[in-house]
Amino acid sequence: MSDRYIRQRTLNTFGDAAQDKLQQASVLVIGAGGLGVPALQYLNAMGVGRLGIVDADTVDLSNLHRQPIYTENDLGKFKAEVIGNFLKAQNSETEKVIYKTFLQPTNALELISEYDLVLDASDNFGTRYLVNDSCVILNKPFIYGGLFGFEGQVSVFNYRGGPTYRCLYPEMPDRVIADCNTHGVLGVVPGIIGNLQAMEVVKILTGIGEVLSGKLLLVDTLSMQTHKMNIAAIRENLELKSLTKEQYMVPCSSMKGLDPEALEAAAGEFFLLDVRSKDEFSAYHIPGSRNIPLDELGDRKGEIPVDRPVCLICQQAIRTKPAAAVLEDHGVALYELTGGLRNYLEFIKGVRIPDTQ
Amino acid sequence: MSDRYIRQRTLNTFGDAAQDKLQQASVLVIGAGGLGVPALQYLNAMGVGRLGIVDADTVDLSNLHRQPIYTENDLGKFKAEVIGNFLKAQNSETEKVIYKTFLQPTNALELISEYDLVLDASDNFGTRYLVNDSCVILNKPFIYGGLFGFEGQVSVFNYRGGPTYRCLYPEMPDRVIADCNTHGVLGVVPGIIGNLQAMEVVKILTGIGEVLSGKLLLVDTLSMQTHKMNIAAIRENLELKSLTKEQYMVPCSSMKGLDPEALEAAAGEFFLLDVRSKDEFSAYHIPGSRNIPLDELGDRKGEIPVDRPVCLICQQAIRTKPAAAVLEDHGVALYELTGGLRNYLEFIKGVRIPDTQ
Amino acid sequence: MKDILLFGVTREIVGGATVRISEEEFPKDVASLKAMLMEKYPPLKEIISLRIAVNNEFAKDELTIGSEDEIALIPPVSGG
Amino acid sequence: MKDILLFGVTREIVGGATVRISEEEFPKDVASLKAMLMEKYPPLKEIISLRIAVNNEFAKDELTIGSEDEIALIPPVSGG
Repeated sequence: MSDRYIRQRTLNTFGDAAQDKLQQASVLVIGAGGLGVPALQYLNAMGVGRLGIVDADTVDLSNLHRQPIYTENDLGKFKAEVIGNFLKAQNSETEKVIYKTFLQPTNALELISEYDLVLDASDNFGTRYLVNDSCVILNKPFIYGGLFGFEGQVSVFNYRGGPTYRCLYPEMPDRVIADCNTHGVLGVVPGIIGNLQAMEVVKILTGIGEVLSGKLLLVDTLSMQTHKMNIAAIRENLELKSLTKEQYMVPCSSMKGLDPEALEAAAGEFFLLDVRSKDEFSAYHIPGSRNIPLDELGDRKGEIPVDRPVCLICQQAIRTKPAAAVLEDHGVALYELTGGLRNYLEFIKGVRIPDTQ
Repeated sequence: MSDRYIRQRTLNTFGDAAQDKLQQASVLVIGAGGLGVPALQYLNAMGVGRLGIVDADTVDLSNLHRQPIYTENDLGKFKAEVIGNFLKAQNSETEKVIYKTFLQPTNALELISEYDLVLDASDNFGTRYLVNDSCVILNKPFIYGGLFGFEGQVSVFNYRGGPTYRCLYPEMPDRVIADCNTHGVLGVVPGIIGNLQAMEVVKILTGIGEVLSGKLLLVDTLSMQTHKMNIAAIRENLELKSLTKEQYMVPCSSMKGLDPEALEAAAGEFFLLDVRSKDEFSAYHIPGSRNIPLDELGDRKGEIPVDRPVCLICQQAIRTKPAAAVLEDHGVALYELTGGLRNYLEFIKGVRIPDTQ
Repeated sequence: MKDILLFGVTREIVGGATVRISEEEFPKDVASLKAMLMEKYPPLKEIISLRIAVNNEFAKDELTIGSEDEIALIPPVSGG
Repeated sequence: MKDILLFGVTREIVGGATVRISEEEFPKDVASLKAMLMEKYPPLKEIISLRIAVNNEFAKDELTIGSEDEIALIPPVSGG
């Protein structure tokens, strides 16, 4: 395998020394979507020694136009797993670590502490502020990328005393700025921005070039103009010592359906949460499922783990909707058993059970 | 499949009209390497109706760091085929056309005439001038991308009377500028430049934004500075009517080995050229192979087709080397049967034949 | 006349890539520029953390400006 | 003192991202700038189609220049 990186090793001002630094480094990529896909493809190909991939989401048809590593065969599969497997086939010399979870206040510090730096490829403000605050606490630099329409933003925050994301945008925006997947985006724009983020990773890890610390790079792809704006560091933002009580908004994910077949195939991946009454649960339930009746759910959220997606179960997939609303801020990906247990039992037994709802 | 492009259809100033224009368009991508891989991934994902892929090269280990759609399992396979198959799985709604050939003076006009525009993702000056001249003759715009170390260049040439590549660089450079794969390149740099080329394709096809016609975009990834330089059109360069007699240099490719197993699996893909003597050929040859003895090769080159790669065959893979030198300017990808016919016969029959060389 | 550069959602609010301000009405500092634009385009008021850059530096409200300065409105963006 | 921007192989030939020319020795047109640089850095002579941009416009040899102009050396690049 001696000549995999030969074109980087022969590059002036890069060479063996920089290649070895990449090999010894570890990068945590938050989000395997529009920005994460290209960044992961190139970081892996260039030889970053250990890549962590944090994403609890599954591949949806509407992702394919801008996340072009996922194929039509991958619909419904976990993004982190699909891209993780691809990256392993692409470069067996480096380590890939898959986290099928969203970044949350409960896991952020632990996850990030195991990596040299973070590439923020998330798609919502809650995660961005959580990445920022966690990186400040742990003293790790992170590479920020953001998108709006045909424009992108790139910067490196918390690098050697430089400014943080809060020095740029002090307060978390609310609903006026389109969050999550509501806004349009041309497929190749995250490709450009995600690759610029990967370039900043290489600069930090190897010491080549000028790191975009203290600068916000604005890219307007329609005019192909770039601007660099200077950001001043604000000392108090660098002195954060713990995650604030402020509520970090939950990642973008509306509840998705799992049909009985998909649930059978992947039951172990989910926390199976049955929200029917105790009596209904006693009469029949899916083996391995846990019961918290809908009316107790608000008080008993703490019993629900946040390290894997939750599949909500009820009789006819009606009570799963208010249950999802209650769990909206729990920071986990939510699924529901499509058609409820009625549909499930028909699938596994050909039995039609009476409607008790 | 209604919501595959929903995020593009909902994008202001894009919408259904632009999406439909992409669907009706055709783009020929010359080269499936560092620039071609990202451009193809995104053009396909965004929904360009027909994509042609021109590349006679096979995947080499030293390609993987900057062509991150190819995996370790693809080593030795034809790039155009590997990426073509991936693109089909990624988007079954659009057409992919695979050309396992290099662009040559003999095929350029025919190939390009079937597409709306060309994305030049080649890696050598000969092909760049050939793309330019062919596009001028056929009145097609083409999107240029070039790389040097950590820098890239992007422009759109021959677009609505705008300048051509010859208006920027009038004469073909010779050996001083490193050509082919001799220079180093950091993996993600072609990723950035190839995506910027794909963005220009979208602008031309849909009418959004400002096309980089008459401008050379310079991107320095080390400082993340961009510059745009104005290029003036020179009328005589736009009036070219046929490919000049000037020798377009051949694409970059040194001879690669094909082991007997790989040859068996893909014999139909190659022109099998046996360079042994007539007598040796009469005594035994691989079915379907053609004989031109090494000492006649210079005079009889014209008998060798240029629409597919050539696999050179001799007894022990010794005479293939001078044969390759003779064919260097023939414009086809060259392979040799590894270990020659001796090795091949051992493989297919377990027979060891005597050395007649 | 002076063109203020717009980015992100401010382009959609204003309906273009720039907004033009005449010499006479040009405000004296960043705070009055903000106030003026928010009055003209009320949805701008709703943007928490809307930043203004003057000559490629993010500026505080009290910074004095003139029509010779390069000014840009840069809101947060969330997409990824 | 004036810094001329370098791109592509000219950076390797000169050994940096810019080359500095003093006011006194500043040439009067593009042709004399080329001649001066090629004398200082002979490998530049070997670059066929080396282009010079003045104030973001590719310039002809006869263009008059001064030390207030932004000048860049832009050679062809082949990689892909």
